[in-house]
Amino acid sequence: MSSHQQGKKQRSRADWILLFVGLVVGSAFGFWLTPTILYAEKAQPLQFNHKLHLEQVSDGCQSCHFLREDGSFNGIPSIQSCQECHEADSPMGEGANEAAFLKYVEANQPIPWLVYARQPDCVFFSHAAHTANAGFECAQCHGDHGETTKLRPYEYNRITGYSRDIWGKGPIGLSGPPHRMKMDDCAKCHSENGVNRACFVCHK
Amino acid sequence: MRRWFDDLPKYADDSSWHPKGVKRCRPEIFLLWLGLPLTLLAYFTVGAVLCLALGLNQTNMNDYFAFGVWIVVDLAVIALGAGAFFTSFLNYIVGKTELKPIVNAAVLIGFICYVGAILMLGIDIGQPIRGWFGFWHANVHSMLTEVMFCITTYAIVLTIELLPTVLDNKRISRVPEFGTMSHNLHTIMIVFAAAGTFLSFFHQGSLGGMFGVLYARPFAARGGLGIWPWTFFLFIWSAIAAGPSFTTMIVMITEKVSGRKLTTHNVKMLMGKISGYLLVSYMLVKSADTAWWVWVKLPSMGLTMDDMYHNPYGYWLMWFELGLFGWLPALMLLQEKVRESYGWLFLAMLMTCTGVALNRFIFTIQSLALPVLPFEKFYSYLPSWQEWGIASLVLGFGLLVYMLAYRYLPVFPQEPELNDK
Amino acid sequence: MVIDLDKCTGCGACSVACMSENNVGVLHDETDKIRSITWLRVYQIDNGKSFPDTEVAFIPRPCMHCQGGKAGTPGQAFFQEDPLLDSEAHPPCVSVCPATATDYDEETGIVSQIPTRCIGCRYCVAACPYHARYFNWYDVPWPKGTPRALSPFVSPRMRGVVEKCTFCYQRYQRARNKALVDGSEVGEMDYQTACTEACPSGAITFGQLQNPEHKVHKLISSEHTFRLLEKLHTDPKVYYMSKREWVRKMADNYVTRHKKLAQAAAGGGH
Amino acid sequence: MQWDRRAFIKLAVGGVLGVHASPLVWKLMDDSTIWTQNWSWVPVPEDGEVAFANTVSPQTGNAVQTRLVLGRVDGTRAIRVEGNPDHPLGKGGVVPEDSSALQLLYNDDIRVKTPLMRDKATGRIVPLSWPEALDLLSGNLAELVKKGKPEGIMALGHDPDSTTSQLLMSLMAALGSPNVAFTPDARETLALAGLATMGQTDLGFDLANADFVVSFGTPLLENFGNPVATRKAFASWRAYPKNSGYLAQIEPRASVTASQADLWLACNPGTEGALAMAMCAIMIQEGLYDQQAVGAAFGFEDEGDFPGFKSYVLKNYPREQVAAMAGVPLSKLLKLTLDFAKAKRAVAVCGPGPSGGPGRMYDFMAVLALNALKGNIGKPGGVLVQGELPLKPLGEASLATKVPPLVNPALGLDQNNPHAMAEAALTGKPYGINTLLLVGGNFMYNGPSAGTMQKLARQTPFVVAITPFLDESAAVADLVLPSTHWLEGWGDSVSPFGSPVASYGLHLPLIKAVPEAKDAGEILLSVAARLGGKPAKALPYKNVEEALAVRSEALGDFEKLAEQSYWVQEKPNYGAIQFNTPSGKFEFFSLGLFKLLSGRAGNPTALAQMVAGMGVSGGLEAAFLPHWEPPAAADDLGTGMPLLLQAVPSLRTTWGGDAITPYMVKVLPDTMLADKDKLVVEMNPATAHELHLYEGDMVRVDSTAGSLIAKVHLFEGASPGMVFAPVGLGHQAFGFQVADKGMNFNNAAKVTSDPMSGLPIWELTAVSVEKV
Repeated sequence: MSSHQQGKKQRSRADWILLFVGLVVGSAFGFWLTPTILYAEKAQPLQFNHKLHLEQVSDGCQSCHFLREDGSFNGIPSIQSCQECHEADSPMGEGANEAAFLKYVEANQPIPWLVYARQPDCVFFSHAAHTANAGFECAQCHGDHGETTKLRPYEYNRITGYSRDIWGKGPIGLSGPPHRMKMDDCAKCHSENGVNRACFVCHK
Repeated sequence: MRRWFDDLPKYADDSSWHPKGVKRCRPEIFLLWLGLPLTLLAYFTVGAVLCLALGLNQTNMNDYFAFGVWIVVDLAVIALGAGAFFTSFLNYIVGKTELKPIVNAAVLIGFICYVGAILMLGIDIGQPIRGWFGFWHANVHSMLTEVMFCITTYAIVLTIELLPTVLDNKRISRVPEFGTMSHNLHTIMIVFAAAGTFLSFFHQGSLGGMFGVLYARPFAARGGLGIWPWTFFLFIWSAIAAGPSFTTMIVMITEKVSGRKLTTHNVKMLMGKISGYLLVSYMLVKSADTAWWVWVKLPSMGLTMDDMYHNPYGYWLMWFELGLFGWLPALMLLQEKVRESYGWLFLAMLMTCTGVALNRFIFTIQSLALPVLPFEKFYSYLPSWQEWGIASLVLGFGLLVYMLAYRYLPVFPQEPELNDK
Repeated sequence: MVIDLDKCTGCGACSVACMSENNVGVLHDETDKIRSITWLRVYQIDNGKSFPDTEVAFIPRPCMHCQGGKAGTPGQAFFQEDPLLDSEAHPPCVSVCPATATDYDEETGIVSQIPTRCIGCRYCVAACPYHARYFNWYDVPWPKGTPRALSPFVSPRMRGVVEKCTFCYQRYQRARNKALVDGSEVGEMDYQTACTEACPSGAITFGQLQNPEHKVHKLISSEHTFRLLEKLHTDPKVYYMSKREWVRKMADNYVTRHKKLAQAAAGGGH
Repeated sequence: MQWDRRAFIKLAVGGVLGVHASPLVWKLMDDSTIWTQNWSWVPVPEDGEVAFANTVSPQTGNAVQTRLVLGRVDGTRAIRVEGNPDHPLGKGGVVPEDSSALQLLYNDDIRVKTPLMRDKATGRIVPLSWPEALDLLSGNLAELVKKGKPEGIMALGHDPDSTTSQLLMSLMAALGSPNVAFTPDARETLALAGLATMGQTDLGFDLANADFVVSFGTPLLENFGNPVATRKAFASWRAYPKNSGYLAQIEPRASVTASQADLWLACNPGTEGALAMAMCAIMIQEGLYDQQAVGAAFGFEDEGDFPGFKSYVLKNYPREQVAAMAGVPLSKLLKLTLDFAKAKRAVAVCGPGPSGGPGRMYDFMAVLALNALKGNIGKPGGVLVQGELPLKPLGEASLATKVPPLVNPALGLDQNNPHAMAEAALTGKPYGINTLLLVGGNFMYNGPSAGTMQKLARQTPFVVAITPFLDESAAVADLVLPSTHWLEGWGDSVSPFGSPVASYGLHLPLIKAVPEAKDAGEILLSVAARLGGKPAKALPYKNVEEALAVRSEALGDFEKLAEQSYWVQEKPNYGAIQFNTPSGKFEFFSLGLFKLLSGRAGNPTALAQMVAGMGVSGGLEAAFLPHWEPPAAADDLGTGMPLLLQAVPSLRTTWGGDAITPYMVKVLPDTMLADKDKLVVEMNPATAHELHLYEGDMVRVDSTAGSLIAKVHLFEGASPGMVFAPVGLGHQAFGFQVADKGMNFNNAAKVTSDPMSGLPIWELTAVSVEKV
C-alpha cells in the first residue's frame, strides 16, 4: 500500500468525522432554534387568579364556564357576568389588576383574553359530549389551569397564530393532553374508546 | 493590460467536461441553444407565479373540467417516459443486452418526464403547500395516492439509475469516491431496475385506474371482462408500447439535430419491433375493451355511444386514437421494411406516441366533458395561456436537462465508435 | 332526504337558505356557473315539447350522499367482476381522495368534506356525476362588513379547496349537544337541514331513511319515488318524487331516449 | 485532516442533515401548511350563544325569525333570517329575498351611513349631521308652505298601509300638498274591483281550502300575495297518491305556474280577462251557475235602463269568438269551464301581472263575476272578505286610505298613480314640482318607468331620498337621509294581496348595522316637529314605536305583540257577506261606480264623455259591467314594433321595494342572466327564426320607453310573437355583487293607465327586436 493511498484513506476517515460533527451541530442548532423562531409571547391584558376565584364561587369551574341550555359551551364569561360579583363603583381590593379590570367594565368593553386552548376555526369541539356525556374532568384536557394563581404568558406560533398549548411544550410535540391538543390526540382517544372517528365528528 | 473578459473563452471552454471521444459544439453556440429551454422556463415561471399567487382561477379549468391540460400532459409524458422502466427491465432483467446502447437515453428521458410531471402536479393542486398530506394522511384506497407514492419513489429510483451516467462524466469520475460509487451502482443496477419496474408498473396502472375507478363517469368507467378497473392494464400496456418508441424517437431527433450517429440502427429497429408487438397486443385488448364498453357497459348505464361523442369531442377522436394512431402504426411497426427505413420507422413511432398521448387526452378531457345527468349542459374547454405556460415546463425543463446531459454525460456509449472517422 | 318535485316551484329558497347557513361566498361573476359554488343547485328541466305543450320542472340537487356501489376499495376491486359485490359503502368521490379529506360516516351515512385537509387535487370533483362538489377557484371577496353575517358553526373556506353540501351537519351537532344536556335523543324534527326548513312549499322532507318512524321512510316506498342516475349504482340518499312520468324519466339515461329531449333539457345545448 | 473544499462540503452536508434531524424543518413545513388553513383574509366568525328574535318582513309580509349570535367580543350579530315556524300562514317557510337580507344589511359599501348632501356648486357629496340635515329639509318644506306653494312638494312612498306611509300622508296633508303616491300594487285594484262589485275592499282567495283553482294570468307560484302561504296552499293540493286540488293557469308562457298546473291554457297576451268573460258566458248559457247566489245579486238580468250582465255577456262574449281571439282551443276552454262549474270548491283568481303591476280592474271584476256565478263568495275555498284589521287610524291619514280613491287622470291630479303624477309634473301641467320626497320604494329603479322617474328627479330642484341604501334614488338625490333596514328599525305591514285572513306584521330593531340610521317614520316625525304648527300637531308621536303602539292598540299588549311580531285573524270569515253596495247585494252592474261617476259628471252626456276620457272602450254600456278591455300595447303593434314584451317573474328576482340580493343573483338560472352578467330574453324558436335570430344572439329590444340589450334564449314555452324578459335585474347600485347584472326591465316597459281605475299598468309593451 503506497503512502499516497494510505493518506487518502486517513483523510477519508477524518472527513466522515466532519460529517458527523456537522450532523450533531446542525441537529442541536435545529432543536434550539425551533421554539425560538416559531413562538412569540404575549402578556394577557390583565392578570387573573383562578385559584382565588375558584374558592369564592359555589359551583367550581362551571360557575363561569358552563354548558348552556342548548348544549353549547360558555367558554370565557362575558364582562357582564364578571359584574355579577364585581361592581363598577366598589373595587374589590386595591390591586392594579382590579383597576385595569374596572376600566373594561366602565367602557363596557370585552376583555381581550388570549385563549390558551383555542382550537382553529375548522374544529368543532363539543364540551357537552366530553363532560356531560363522557364525564371528563376539566383538568383532563386543561391541566391545572383552574388551580393557578396567575396567568402565564400566552405563547403563540408566529406563522399560524395558534396557541402553543395546541402543539405542546416539547420540541417534538410527543406528549398528549393536557400538554398537547393536536388532532392526533383527539383521534387516539376516540379510537381507544370506540367513539366515532368520522371527519365531521370534530370538523365543521 | 488584460481586460476582464479576455479570460472568458478559457473559462467557457468546457471541453474537458465532454464525454470521452465525442465532439460537441462550441460553448457560444450551446449558449444560444440554451435560450430555447430558458425561454420556455421563463414562460413557465410567469404562469406559475400567477397560479400560485392568485389561485387556479388563472386557468380555464372549472368544476366540470376539474382536470385540464396539465393532467393530460402529465399522463402523456409519464406514459411516454415508460421507455425508461421497460427498457431497463428488458436490459437488466430479461437480459436483452442489445438494448444497452439506448438504456441511458431511456433512463434520462424517463427522468425528465417524471420530474417534469411532479413539478407540474405541484402547481395543479389548489393547495400546493399541503401537497404532503397525500403522503402523511394518505388514503390507501385512492388510486391517486398510489400514483403519488409511486411517481415520487420512481423518480428517486430514476435519479439513482441516472446517477452512474452522471458520475461517469469525465471530470466527476476523477474523484475517487465517485468513481467507486459509480462502479458499485452499476453492479447493483439490476435491483433498481427491478424496483423501477415494479413501481412503474403499478403507477402506470394506477394512472389508468384513476379513471377506471370513476364508476359514475360512464366514459371513464371500464369494467366487465372479470376485472375492474380495466384501465389499470390498458394504461400499462399502452405505456410500455409507446415508451420504447418515444425513447427511440428522441434519439433519432437528437441524431438529426446534432448530425451525429448515436446508436446503431439495429437498436432502433429492435425498439421499434418491441413497440410494434406490444402495440398490436395492446390494440387487440383496447379494441376488445372498447367493444365491451360500447355493447355491454354503456347500455347498462342507459347510454349509447352517441351520448359519448359530442363535437368538438366527436367520433373523430375515436377513429384517430384507435385507427390512424392505433392500428395503423401497430401494423406498420410489424413490417421489417418499415423498421429498416429511418424515415418510416420514425413516422410509425411518432404515430404510436401520438396515439397514446391522444388516449390520455381522451380519458382526461372527454371523460369530464360528457354530462352524466341527462339535464346537464355540455361544455368544452380550452386552456388559458397561463396553463400553457405551466405545461411548457415539461418541454423547457426536458430540453434543458437533455441538452446538458447530451453535452456532458456519456449517454450514448456507441457514439464515439459510430462517429470515429 | 326526499324532494317532491311536484311541489317545487323553483323559487331558489332552499339554495339561498343553504348558502346563508353554510357561509357560501358570492363571486364577481356568478353567471360562470361552472365555477360558481351552489351546494344545492336548482336545475330547470323541460319536457322538450313545443308550444303550447311545453312544461318545465325543477330539480333541486344537493349532495346525494351516495352510499355507493358497495365496492369496497378499488384495491380489492381489481379482481372483482364489478363494483357491486362488497358490502362496504363506496361513494364515487370518497375512495378517490388521496389525502383522506372526505369520508363516509357509517353512523349517519353522511359524506363529509374537510376543506382544511383538502389539497385541491379535484379528483373527487371529477368523480362525482352530480356535480355536487365545488372547487374554490377564487378567494371569496366578502364585501366590507358582510362577514358579520357569517355563521360561526361552519368554517369559511379558503381558495384552492373543495366544498360541498354536508346535510347541515352542524345542525346535527347542535341538536346532539342539546340532547346530551337534556339526556334525550336527537328527534326527527330536532335535526332538519336549512333547505328543508326554508322551502316555502314544504317540498323537502328530511329524516332517517331506515327509521320506520320517520316520514322519509314511508315516502321512499312510493311508486312515484326515484333517484338520480340509479343505473350508475351510486345509491344516493336523496330521493325525488313526481307524478309526472317525463320528470321521472329525466332522472336517468335511457338508451331509447329521444336525443332531442335530452338536448332541449340542457337549455338548448351548444 | 485538511481544511479544504471537500472537508467543508462534508461538514456542511452533515450540518444540513443534522438540521433535518431536528424538528425545525418539519415543524416549519407543518406550520406553513397550517398557515394555509388559517389565511388571515379568510374570515373567522366569532362563536357565541344563539338566540332567536321574531320579525315580519315588510317586503314579503312573511313572518321570519333571525338567528342571533351573542358574541363576547363582536357583540350581537344576526347570522340568519329564517321562516318563523309558529306563524300560521308561513309555517317556517321563507323566500330568498328575506333569507338573504343580511347580505345587503351588513354591506358597509352600500349602506347610507350618515346624512349626505350634494353640494350644489361642486356636485360633491358631503356628510351632514342629523340636525343639519333635518333643518335643511324642514327649511325647504317650510319655505314652500310659506310661499303658498305646498303643492310643489311631491312624495313617493312604498306600501300605503304601513305606518311610515300613514305618517307621510299625514305630513303631506298637514303641509297642504295632495301629491302623494305609492308603489303601485294589485291590492288597490282588487280593492277597487271589490268595492265596485261587493262594497268591500279587503278581499281574499281561500286557496288552501279550494279544490279547483283557475288563475287568470297571475303568477300564482312565482309571486302572489304572501308567496310562502300561496305555496303552502299549492303544496296541500299535491297529495299522494292523488292530487287533491286542480290548478288551471291561463297565460301565454310556460311559466312555473303553467307548468305545475294541471291545465295550462296558453292564450294570446292580454286576453285573460276575455276568457274569464267567455267562461261566464258558457256558465250562463249552460245554466251551470249558482241560481241562488245569482238570484240574490244585482244587475244580472236587465233592470230598467241598465243592461244586465247576462244579456251583455251573451251578446259580446260568444265562446267561439273569444276562443279564436285568445288563441285557445274551444274544447279546452269548454272543458275548463265545465270542470270549474262542477267542482265542489272552485275559485277563480286574479292578481298582479307578471311584471308585478297592479293588474286591470275590469279583468278583476270579470273574475269576481265568475266567482259570483260559481256562488263561492264567503264560502270555504272561495272568495272571502278578510276580517277587519283593528288598527287605529293615525290622524288625517285615515281619510286618504280607507277607501282607495279612483285615480284616473281624467279625475285630476288627486291620485295614486306615481307615473301619471310624474308625467304631469314633467309637463308642468297644472304645475311643476319643487321638492321630491322619496321615502323608500327606490322609484328611480322601480319606476314603473325608470326613465320617467329619473327625468323627474333631474328636473326637480330639490330631491330628498330617505333610504337605507346608496341606491338609484340616493344617486339622484340632493339630500340623502339614512333610514333603517327592516331588521334594524320599527315599522309594520298589513295583509298581503289576496290573503283570506287579515294579518298584521311588526318589524323592530333586532340588530344595528348602521348606528346613525333612523326609522323613516322617525325622520318624518322629526321634520314635522321642526316645522311646528299644523304638521307637528298632525304627527304628535315621539317616535315610530309610539305611533305603532297607538295604531295597534286594539291588538293587545304592544310588548307582547312586538315579541311575537305578528297578528293573524284566527279563522277566515265564512258565511253571509255584508255587501256594502248601494243595492246591498253583489253587483254585476256596479251601481256604486255608476253613482259615483254620474254624480261627478252631472248629466248622461258628460258621463259618456267622462267614461271615454277614462279610457273605457266599450262605452257607457260596458263601463259599469265587468268586461274585457283590449290591452293598450296592442295598438302599438305593427308600427315597426312587431312583438310584445312581457316580464318573467320569479322569487329569485324581486318586484320592486328592496333590491335583489347577492345570493339571489347567484341562483339565477342562465335562462335569466348568463355569460358575464348579460340579461337573457326568451323567444319562441319560430318567432326567432322569422327574425333570423339564433340561440345566444345579442339583441336590442326597443320600445318607445327605452331599450334592453340582451341575449336571446329560444324557449318553446314562450308564446310566439312575444319577448319575455326577467324583471328585477340591472341595478346600478348595491355593490359589485348586484350592480350591472343584466338590465332593468323598467327601462323598456311602457306605462299606460288602466281604464277606469287609472292605476299604472305595464304588463305588455310593443317592442322591436334587432340583432346587435
